[in-house]
This record gives sequence, structure tokens and C-alpha cells, in this order.
Amino acid sequence: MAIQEQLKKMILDVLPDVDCVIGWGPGPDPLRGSPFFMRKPEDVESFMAGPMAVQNPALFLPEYKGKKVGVVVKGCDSRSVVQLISEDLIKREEVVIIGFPCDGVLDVAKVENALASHGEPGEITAVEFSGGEVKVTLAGNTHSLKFDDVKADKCGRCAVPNAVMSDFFAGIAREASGVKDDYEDLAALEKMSLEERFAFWENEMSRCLRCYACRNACPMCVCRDHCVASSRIPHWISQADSTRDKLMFQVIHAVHLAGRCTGCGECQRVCPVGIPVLLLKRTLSKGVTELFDYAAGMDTESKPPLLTFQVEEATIKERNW
Amino acid sequence: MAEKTFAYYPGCSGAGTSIEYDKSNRAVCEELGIKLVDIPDWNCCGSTPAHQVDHVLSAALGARNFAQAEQLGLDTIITPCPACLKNQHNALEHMEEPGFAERVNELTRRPLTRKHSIKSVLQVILEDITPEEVAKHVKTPLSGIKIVPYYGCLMNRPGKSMKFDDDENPMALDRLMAAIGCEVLDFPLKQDCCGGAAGVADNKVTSRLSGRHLQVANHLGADAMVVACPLCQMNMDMRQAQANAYYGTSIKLPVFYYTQLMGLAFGIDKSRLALNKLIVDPAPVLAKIGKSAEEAQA
Amino acid sequence: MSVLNESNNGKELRIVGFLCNWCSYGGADTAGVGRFTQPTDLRIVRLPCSGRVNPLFIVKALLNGADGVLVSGCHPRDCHYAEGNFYARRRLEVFKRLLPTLGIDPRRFEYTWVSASEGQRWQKVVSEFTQQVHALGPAKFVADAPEFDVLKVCAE
Amino acid sequence: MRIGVFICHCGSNIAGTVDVAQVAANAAKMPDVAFAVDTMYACSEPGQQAIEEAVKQHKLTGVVVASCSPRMHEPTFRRAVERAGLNRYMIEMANIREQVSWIGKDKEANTRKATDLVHMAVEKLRLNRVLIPKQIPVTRKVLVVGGGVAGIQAALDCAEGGMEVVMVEREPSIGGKMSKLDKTFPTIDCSSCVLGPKMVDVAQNDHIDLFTYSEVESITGYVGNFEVTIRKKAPYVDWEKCTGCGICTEKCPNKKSFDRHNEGMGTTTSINIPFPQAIPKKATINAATCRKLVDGKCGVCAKVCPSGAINYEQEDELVTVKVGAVVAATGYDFMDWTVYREYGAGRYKDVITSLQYERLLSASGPTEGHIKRPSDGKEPKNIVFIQCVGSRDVSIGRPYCSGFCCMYTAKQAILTKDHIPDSQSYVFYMDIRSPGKAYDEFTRRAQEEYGAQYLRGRVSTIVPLGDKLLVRGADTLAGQQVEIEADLVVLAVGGEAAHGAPQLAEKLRISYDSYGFFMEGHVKLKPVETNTAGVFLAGACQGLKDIPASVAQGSAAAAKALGLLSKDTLESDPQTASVDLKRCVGCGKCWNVCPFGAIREMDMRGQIKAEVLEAVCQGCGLCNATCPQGAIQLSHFTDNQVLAEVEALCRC
Amino acid sequence: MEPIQLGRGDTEFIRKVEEESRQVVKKCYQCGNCTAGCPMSFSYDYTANQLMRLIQLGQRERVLKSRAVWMCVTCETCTTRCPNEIDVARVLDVCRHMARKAGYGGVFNNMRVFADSFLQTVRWNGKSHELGLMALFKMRAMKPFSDLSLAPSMLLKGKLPYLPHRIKGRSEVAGIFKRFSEQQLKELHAQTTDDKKPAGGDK
Repeated sequence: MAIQEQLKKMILDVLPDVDCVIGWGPGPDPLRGSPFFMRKPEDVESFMAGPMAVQNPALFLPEYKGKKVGVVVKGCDSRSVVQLISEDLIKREEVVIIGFPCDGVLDVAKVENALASHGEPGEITAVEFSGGEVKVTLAGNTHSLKFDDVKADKCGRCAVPNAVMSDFFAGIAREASGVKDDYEDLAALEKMSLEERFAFWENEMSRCLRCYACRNACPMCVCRDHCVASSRIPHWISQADSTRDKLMFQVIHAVHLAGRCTGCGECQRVCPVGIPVLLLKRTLSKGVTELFDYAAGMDTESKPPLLTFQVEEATIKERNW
Repeated sequence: MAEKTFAYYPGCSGAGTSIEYDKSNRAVCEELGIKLVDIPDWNCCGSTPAHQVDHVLSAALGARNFAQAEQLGLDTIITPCPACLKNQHNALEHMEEPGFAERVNELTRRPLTRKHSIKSVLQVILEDITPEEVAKHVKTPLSGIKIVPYYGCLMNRPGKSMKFDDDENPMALDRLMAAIGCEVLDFPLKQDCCGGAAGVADNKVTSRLSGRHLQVANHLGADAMVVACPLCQMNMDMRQAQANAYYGTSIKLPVFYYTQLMGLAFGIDKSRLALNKLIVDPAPVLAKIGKSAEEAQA
Repeated sequence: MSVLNESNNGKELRIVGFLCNWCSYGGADTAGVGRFTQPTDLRIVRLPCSGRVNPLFIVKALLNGADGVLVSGCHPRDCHYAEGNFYARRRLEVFKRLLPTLGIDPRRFEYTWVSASEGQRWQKVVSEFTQQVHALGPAKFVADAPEFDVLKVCAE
Repeated sequence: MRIGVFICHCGSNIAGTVDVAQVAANAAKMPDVAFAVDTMYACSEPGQQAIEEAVKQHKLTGVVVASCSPRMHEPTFRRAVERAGLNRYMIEMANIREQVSWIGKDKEANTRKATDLVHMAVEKLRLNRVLIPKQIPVTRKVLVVGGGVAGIQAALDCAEGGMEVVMVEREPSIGGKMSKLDKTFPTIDCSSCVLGPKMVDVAQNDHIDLFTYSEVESITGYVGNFEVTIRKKAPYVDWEKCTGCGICTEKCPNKKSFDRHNEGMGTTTSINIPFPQAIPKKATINAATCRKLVDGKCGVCAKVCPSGAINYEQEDELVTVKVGAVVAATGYDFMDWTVYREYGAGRYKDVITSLQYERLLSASGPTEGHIKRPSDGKEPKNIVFIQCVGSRDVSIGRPYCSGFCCMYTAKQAILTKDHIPDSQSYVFYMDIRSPGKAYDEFTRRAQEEYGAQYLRGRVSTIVPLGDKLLVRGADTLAGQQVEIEADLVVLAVGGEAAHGAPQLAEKLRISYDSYGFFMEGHVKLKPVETNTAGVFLAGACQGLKDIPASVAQGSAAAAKALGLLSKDTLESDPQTASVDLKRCVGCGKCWNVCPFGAIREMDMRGQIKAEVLEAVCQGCGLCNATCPQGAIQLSHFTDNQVLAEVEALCRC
Repeated sequence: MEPIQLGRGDTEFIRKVEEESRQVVKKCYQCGNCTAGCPMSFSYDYTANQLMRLIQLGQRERVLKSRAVWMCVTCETCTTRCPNEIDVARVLDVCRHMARKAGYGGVFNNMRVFADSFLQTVRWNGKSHELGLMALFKMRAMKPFSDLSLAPSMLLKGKLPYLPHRIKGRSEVAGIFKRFSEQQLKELHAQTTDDKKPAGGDK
């Protein structure tokens, strides 16, 4: 892969100036990549971009505040980086951004679902990509899947396949698919009655394990160890295993991300019980876009809309009481 | 220039007392590219008498005209007559009030299916054509004659309802007459009432009111008065002798429809302007056209 | 636990108001001084500023079984703290859009501006909002908070 | 915690529609409540004593009083518990009068609601913490914005009280509207003779630092410690050097500059001193008409100036001062009467405003006190005064009465007769509003002694007829339409908020009404205070008023400022935000949104944290609502306290 | 002049005027601007502002029997300049409607006769017919010779056609009038039956 080689060369060039370069490397099995921290030139050998570069490496940047790091980003990841910079959570001069044209990433769950009848996920021995196909070798048999069928949902509506901001860029910028984000993911919910939606969340949240993987995978969750989920001052939610408190936490997460969420979808991807927690954030993002013509993480100069205001709000109608 | 097409409501007096207005108006609109499509088989809007009797009845008479206009597929109706304008404008406005349209429909039994608007021909010429464009059509500038524009009360008042020009100091006629070369005098009574239809009932009323206008115009040194309303024209022109008798004056002030003067300036054939229909003889004034310019050259 | 639980008779609903001290709380006082009769459902939490209102307070109330939540502050530009209500306006407007996704009727939450002098306006706001909430009836709430049973036992 | 709950009857105000005994009984069952009782008047002397005794007897550590609005009596009960030895912040109030008993008659429902409100107060109180006010040093200096008669009075009184004063006036001279008046009602004494000495006092007072031709650019800080940036507009004259000799104004070749002081009734030179008694008496160049500044050709004034004060290169200058209190005295302006198109909208030269007429009457005016009408300089004989032009007119959005027009019109009618004995004045009025000392007698004199013809009715239109103006009005008392051929028409134009007042209000963080007048703290009880501590109001900026009322308010505002700054320190309200440093991640959202700059970034062993400047924090809690991890909490309104109140109401 | 018996004002009349005109007559504070600008003032018995005042006091009879309600020419000067944004002309129009229904105005009221004559020609022809109108009016008003001097010149100029223009849909227009008359009659009947209660105060 020419782009992968180009990226490796860029990483090697950057490496001497930074603490480390964050990218992707081999994961626990051939279907999964993993975040990868490259400190020495020899580390770079195992670097991999492409459909298995699923995770958002921006997640790790705030931890490195004060040190200089490099980061390899997909388009969506780059929005997180930009948002972090715009909120002054990381410093622009402390991060070297390496971009590349992204063709979409794999939704591992979709692959596993597609091949569920053919064997256990642990039996996957090889995964190969070619010409819009994914060839998965499972329990000795090779199955061919269409990449479009198993790529992540967010890739289907991606408007930023290339990094919105980068210091180095490998290859030639790729055209966006041109698909407009019409919030199709919300449509199913919107078809339900209010009562059904309420019941939907009660049901979904009853499965929540309170593992907080969603929070831990979110690059914009800056509170980290000081999350209100576990504090007593303030005491927003109890530690009890109650659906109400679990839903409350999801709403807290969503409200904290209103006007900041870049829609990278990591929260939902990592949920071990498959709760569609991104829907809440997407609802707010949609509202923010409609009201303030704002999308998070597109440029470092604009302020998150809920951290600023206009004296006359053009789009907010006063209610006539 | 693209033609502008409107449904046209001529008004009853267009075939009688204001025949010269109807004729000259049609000629001027043709020249300016305003296409007038007469509303088929239109009826009287009821004028002042109808709204004096009942607002629903008045609106119903107008509503039948709108219903007739719907056959044309034209939603904007224009009319030269401010009385017809006002009555039917109010009909539309009242029909927006809750319950009113239903009462109108009970009388007409022809509910309207489209949204209508009505405005004056003058408004179309001022706003859609513009005085600048009018000036381009002028062949003979009417220099040398001093006119006072008289608007009457119905066309602009009240401003928040009629939404045309200024309801205290209208300038539409001032600007159009200036555009065709007239010297326009600042006429302080440009909107003061002439007595309107009260003249038939009691011509002393109109004599008293319009006589004042004539005197002020005369005092200002006007050669003629320009109007846009058949009622005003009738009170100022036809009843000028009555006013003279009332005040003991002997004023002879021709009272033109603005379209007549525009037609003259455009070089439209005089027969189409029906200047001979005016009661006070306009000939001495018409003879002055262009004179002062000649004098200046000499 | 609100006394409403014990003797509600279905006539009153749980409506929580978050009011800024300077304008709307004053407006509610003005309404009282003027004896402008209002429905009794609303209970007011006094805060310094509408900017102090964390939308999550509203979520908390609604998930806990409030039937309606009303936020009121100074009119825009008149904030005692200059800018608090400007932020509140944005946050509450965005937040309102989250409610339908959660399955909560957005009409259960309104925000508005009432100044300290607008007693009659306050009466109107309270009356209309209360009416609006009553038209929707009692709200659903997420039912399985553990304290629930304990409290119920206590009440019995 | 041991909580005492006191349910007030307020006579029958509360007890009439709330079962107070039942509420007390309910309260007794609430958590931590050690004592609950109903009491006749909690705020009365015995009521307060009962609270104090109960605190001691039952060893209470916190008190809930359910009575009227905390906006009314919170300070009272804070003092009461303090006397009983508790911290003054260990009290909460439940508003069961304004928000319960007075707004509904259903006793059962009211009793339930009162119980809920008490429950909320108890739950909140359980989380109250002892708060100790801090002493903050103050700057003993007062900023007076506006140099009209109200501002002048406030400044002189403050200086008299030993306070340093900074006065800012946007015009080149102080004096305000009063300096344009010829005489004043109801005594017909000369305006400049009354005002002049006060203006001189301002100039000569060592305690007053005068900035004219200047505006307030911005204000930061808080009561006792405001920091004000003043923009000194460039007069293109070095005022340090200018002696006010006036040679420049004699030689300036452009004599057609708009004369602001004379309301356009005359013209003036591009470089000018607004009027002979101006304070400071310094020249200012009108940059819009000065030939040198417009196209570089001229420079006469620089050549003739004996002290070399002219400086065409001069630029605006920003000056920063620290003050402890602010008196806003920005006065008023006249509304734009040209919206009255029926009066000619300014097209008729002989239809003028009352203030323009004042300049015609003034001996120092453009006509040297001879009434000459603008069109042809003739002396008018028939003069029509029209009152309520721009007052009490809903259709133009001015429903209020301007208050002073009736009086100044009567004065002008009297002066007209004095100036032109064979003249006749006609005054169209709707009502004569003259409720001041010797005021009504004055309007009677205008009619009885000076023969002004008063006509009760509005004027519908003014029509120019030859060199006359036909005024068509009504005399509703005679039930007639009336017409007069006038030589001059004077419009008693109503006042409106000073132009730019809302912008200043926003800088001062004070409220203003829909017309732009500044809001007082309480209509009756705090007429010169605002709801922003340390900012006071004087004169017409708060609402139109005449000279005596403006002067009185100037003195009142000064007294308030003097009282506030009488000590070297102020007690700060400890209900401020504070940061839990362990939880703060230094994300900076709080300091980005804080409207007061009260939160700053600090370095704690290499980690960035937020820090609250307690003295600057105003306690709005915006930071609290913004901080995602809840690391910054507003004392007394913490998340947990609000959540406790919410839980008290809805938990099911 | 008989004193107005306050407290016996016809509140139903006030309500009806406000409802029909969609104006709030209470807003009038009697500045007199309507009177001041009224071109027909000279012909009124009560001035415009007095009419507004009488309406505020519920003086139905005085208002409806006044000459002024008939003389207003609806020039809307009052409406345009009212500081309280009251459409005074519309209020007077409504009073005129009520006066007509109440049978006031009489056969010698020229303004009324003119309106009636005008509408009669419209009812017959679908359009107004000026000559027919004049003839009808002069006859009804018993003023056969007024304006007679105008006729020859107008006829000569061809500005007064002898025969009316009749529209095709005149039966439709006549239908509008017919239904209107029926409604009026019905209303009148309903009113007389429930008007048995004591009438409003003023005499």
C-alpha cells in the first residue's frame, strides 16, 4: 500500500521531534487493529492504516498536554483534534498531525454478525481487502464480504475523508462521497411515538453495565478521573444499578458534548452491550447545526456555540406567552 | 422590457363620468408595457354607499369580482379608481379577520380559492415601472406648465393598511409628473378631502371643500391640477362652477387625470386621451407646453 | 418526596420552576403582591441567574417524575449578570430538542423571560404552562430507581 | 444538623389561605427538623425574639422561615439568627405568601404547596455551609457619567463630602440641557445665572477631575473596585495650551457648521467654543466641516492661535481610572419629532421645537434674544404651541407623559408675551400637568396675566399657506374644530432616553426599560439605586423629570455613594463560586464564560487549574452550570443543593 | 340638555360597536385629533371625539340619532392620525350601520337616500348607473333641481350614458342583495323579540 508506506516515512521523519507518534498497529486478532504508540524507528514497521484503523487516536492527546506528540488521523479523527485545539485542551504547537485519505473503516460487529453462522470470531485467521471486497478466513474457510456492507455507519455519511487540518498529508486528498448527512440514524427513532421512545430507552438502558467504556473512548471527555458519574460533590447520580441513573448518565454525557461532539462514534462502537448511545449526541449535534450552523471540529477558530452567544439570536424564536 | 400582466378592474365611472380616465389609462399602460386583462363580467364594488350600509355586503360585492378574476388565473388586480381600490382592499383585509369570510360567503355563495391582492395602477407605475423608466418614454416633455398634484384621501390612508407611498405626504404624482417634465408645485392640501361622494347628496359640501383647494392652487400659480381619482376629478372639474359660485370666485383651473398628461408627454394620439371630455377647457394650458423653454432660448 | 404523592387527587401535577432571583422571581413576587391568581402546581427553585440552570437539572426533574419544568430569567440584555441569560437561551434551546429523542414531550419544558415588573405576564406564563402540562397529563418516569420501593413502603 | 422551622401567619395574609399549623406539623417530620412551630408575625420584634430563643433552647444549627419573599425579609432573618449565634447563612426561607397564599384560594392545595416549599428549604438548608464575608478594600472615588445639572449636583455633593470625583461628559462643555434654556419655571429666573456658578464650582473644585468631550469606553470590576476606561475624543486642540481666547473662532473661514448648542437655529464656525459660559472654556474642531481636516486646505486657526494649541494630528486617547462607585446622570434627549409628517416632518422652517425656541428667547442665542422666525427673520405675532408632540402617543411608541412640557410651554407663552407684547400665543394641550410647588399657579398666570389662549385638543395638521401656517386643531371643550393662521409653530417635543443610554446600561450592567430609561432598584424604596451594587442614578436617565427633581436626585445619589464609600473596606457577599482543585482539569470553560473575569488560570505544580477571585465573583453561577465535572460550585446554590430541592419535589 | 344618567349606559351597545368594528373604544382619551382633522366637522352635530365619548358612555340613542354618523365621508384622516391607533372611521361606519338598522336617518337624510339609490342601481344592473342614480336620488330626496345645471354639459360630453350597462351576472349580484336583506330582516326580528327588556338609559 503506497499510502501506508508514505505514512511510515512521514512518521519516521516526525519521530525525532516528538515524544511519540500515535497511530494504529496490529490488534488481538486479524480482524482488529489497535491504537499504537510509536517511540522508536523500529516501532514504525508495524504501523498500519486502512480499514482496520478504527480507533480514534485523538483520544490520547490530552494526556500528552505539555509534551509534543505526533498523531496519524483519519478525517473524522482530525475533527476531534481540531475540536481539542479549539477548546484549548491541547496546544496546536504540541501536536504534529499526519493525515491521509480514508476509504472508510470496518465495523467489526457487522463482520461478526455476517459470519456468525460460520464459526466463532476467535477462529478468524486472516483478513484481506481488495477492490471493495473483504475476504475473511474463518475456521479455514474464506468468505468474501462487500466492504460497503461491513463498513462503519459513520463512513456512509462521511463528509471529511481527509484530515481537516494536517501538517503532513500522505497521498492525494479523496473526494467526499457527496452524501449529505440527513440523520438517517435518527429516523427510526423518530418514527416511534414518544411513549415508544421512552420505552425504547428504558429497555436499552436496562442492559447498561455502567462500565463507562463509552466515556473512556470519547476524545472530548476531558473530565476523565473526575467524571460526575462517580463523584459525591456534586452527586448527580447514585452508584445503584438503576435504569434511571444509567439513562441520566447517558444524558449527562450527551449534554456535556452538545456543540462539541464531532460524531466519531467511538462511544457507541465500544459499548459491550450495543446500546445506541450515539443517538443522543447526534440529536444534539443536529440541533446545534440547525440553530447555529455549526459543526464541531471543522476549524480551530470558531468557539463551541454553547460557550458563547449572540445578543440577537437569529434562529431562536421567543415564545409568545 | 417584459410585459407585466394584471387583472384589471375599470370601475363603473370608467364608462361614464370618468371615461377620459379609463381611455387615457389604457393608452398609457399599453405604452408602458402593462397588460390589462379586464375581469370578465365584473360588477360594481359598491363604492362608498356599500360600506356605509354594511361591511359584509360591501365585501361580498368585491368578493364576486375576485371570484370572477379567479377565472383569469391572475391574483393581483389593479384599478385606476381609489374608491374601488379602497373598498375592495378593505374587503380583502376584513376577510382575514376571524369569521368574516364565512359571512361574506353566505352572501356570495362563491368562496374564494386563491389569495388575492389589489393595488392601484398608480402604484404599479410608480413601483414596478418607476419614474426613471417613465421618463424614457417621454417624447414631448410638458415643460412650461405648473401643476399641483392632488391625491385625495383614499389612496394612501391609513398607511399601515394601504402600504403605498406616504400617508401624510404622498409623492407618487409629484414624482411622475416631474418625470414627464411638468413643474410640480408643493401642494399643501394634496390629501385634504374634497367631499367625495357627498356632492350628490349636498353639493354645498363639495363646493365648500374643493373650493378651498382650487383657491390655494390658484394662489400658488398653478396652471392645472392633476388627480388620480374620478371622484376628486368630478368635484374639482365638473363642480368647479359650483365652487366658484359658493365662494364668489372665478377660477378656471383645468383638472387632468395624471394619465392624460402622461399620454400627452408620450406623444399618444390626443383622441385616445379624451381631453375633450374635461369640463374646464384645457386648451389655454395645453398651449403653454414648451413655451417657457422657447422663451429661455430666445 | 413531594407531598403531591400523598394527596394529589390527580388535580395537581408536579411542575418545577427554576427562576432567576433578580427578574423572574421578582416577577412572581410582583404577581403575588398584585394577587394575580395562578394554578398551584408550580413550585419554584430560586437561583441567582438563568445562567445557573444546568439543563441537567431539568433532566433530573423529568426523569424523577416531574410533569413539567419551567425556566424563567431576565429578558435578554437585561441580565443582572450581563450575560447569563444569553448562555441559558442557547443551552435551553438546544436542550429542548433532546427531549423528543428521549421520549419526553418537549411541551413539558419551556423557558421564557419575565422581568420583575411583569406580574401579569408571570400570571399568564404560569397559567398557560400549567394548562399545557395538564393537557399532556401526568408524565411517565423511569420506574426502577431503587429508592422507589423504600419510599413507597415508608409512605404506607 | 438540628433545624428549626417557623411558619408565619403574617396575620391573615398567609393563615387565611394556608393551614399553617398543618404545615408546621408536616415540617416536624422532615429530616433533621428538631423544632417546628407556626408564628403570628415572624418578622416582628417578638417573632424574631422567638426565633432567637428557639435557636438557643433547641440547640438549633439552622433555621427555615416560611413567610414572605426572601427578596423582602431575608436580611432581617439573617440578622436574627446571627444574634442567636448562628452563621447568618444558616437560614433558608420558603416563600409561602407571594408565591402561595396570595395567588390561590384553595386552602388544601395551598397547604400542600407550602409544605413542599418548606421541604425544599429544609433539604437545601441541610447542605448549607457556614460562609464568612470577606472585607474588600475600596477605591474612595466616584465616577459621575454626565455633566448636566443632575451630574453636576452629584459631583459637587460627593466632593463636598470629601470624595474624589471623576466626571465624564460627552459634549465639549458641561451644563447639559439646562445650559440651553433661557429661563426656568416657575420662577422665570435665568437658567445660566442659576447653573453657571455650579459649573464654575465643578471646574474649580480640586476633588473633581473633569473629562469633557469624553465617553465611557468600558467598565470592569465590581462595587468598590470599578476600573473605567474613558475615551477622550480628539478636539484637535491641545486643551492644556488652549486659553479659550476665542481668536480662532473669529478667524475660522467656515461659518456654516451646525451649531449644536443653538439646536441648529444658527450656524457656527468649524472651530468653536460652544457658548460663552462653557466649562471648560476650550475650543473644539468639528472634524466633519473643518477644511483643514476635510481636504487639507486652510489651517488658519493654527496660524492665529497665540498659544499654539491647534493640533490637526491629535487622536482619541484612552484613560483608565479606578473608582468605587458610579453615578449615572446621562439625562435625556428629545425624540425625533419628524415622524409627525402631518406637521411637515421638518419641511416647514417656521415649525420649530421648544428647545430651538428656547435658543431664540435666549439673550446669548443666535438672535440675541429677539424672537425672529427662521424663514424670514420676521417677528411672529401669532404663535402656536403644540403640546404632547411625541408624548402620550401610542401610535409612535411613546405612550408616556414627558412630564415637563406643560410647564415649559407655559413658561414660553409667558416669555413670548414679555418679548412681543402685541403677540398672541395659542397653546394646544390635552391635559395640563402641573403638580409641583407653585406649578399650577404658574400655568394659570400664563393664561390669566399673559393672555395665552389655551385650547384643549390636539392639532391634526399644519398647512403652509403663503407666509402663514394654517394650524387645524380641535377645541374639545367648545366641541369645535378650530383653525389659526400662525406665524410660528413651536412643538413641545417629548423627551426620550439619552441616545446611547442602553449601550451605557449594558456597560454598567444595569437594567433599562423598553424606552431606554435606567431601572431603579425599587420604584418607591430605592429610587436612586440600581440592582447593581455601587451604581446609582441621578436625573432624567431614570425617567424624565424637571430641574428641581433632577437636582434632588443628584444629591440623593451622592449621599448613597458617600454612604457606600464611607469606610475603607466593604463586606463582600460570600455566596461566590469556589473550585475543588482536586476535580478541576483546567479545561478553561469557566473562565471563558465568566462575565466578570472573576476566574483565572493558575498553575498548580505544573497543572492548570481554575481560581476564583472571590472579590470579583458576583455569584451568578454560570461557571457552575458550565463546568462538566462540577468542580466549580457556587456556594449556597451548589449542584447538590439544587438537586436536593428537585428531589424534595419529585422522587417517585 | 338632559343629563346623561351614568350607570345606565347601554353596555351591550358598547360591546356591539367594539365587536363589529374590532376597535377598543376605551382606548380613546379624548385628545380631539379626529375632530381636528375632520373635513366634514362643519356639518356635524356632535364632533368625532364627542361621538367616541358618547360611545364610551353607552349613549346609543344619542350616537345613532346624530347627524354626524351620516355625514362622515370615510376619508380616514381621523384613523390615520389617531394617537391611540383607533380606526375611528370604522367605528363611525359601524354606528351608521346600526343607525340604519334601527331605522334612523329618515327619508330626508340625503346621505342615506344617496346610498340607497346608488345600491338600488347596482342591484338592478350589477353596476352603478350615474344618470339613473341621479334621477332616482333627486326623486327620492325631493331635490329635483339641485345639480340640474351640471347635466347638459355632462350629457353633451357623453359622460352620462342614458342607458345603464348591465352585466350578465346581475342576477348573482341581485342574489347577494337579496340574501343580505333577508339576513337583515331576520336579525331585526330577533332583536325586536328580545328587546322587551328596558332600553338603555339615555332619552
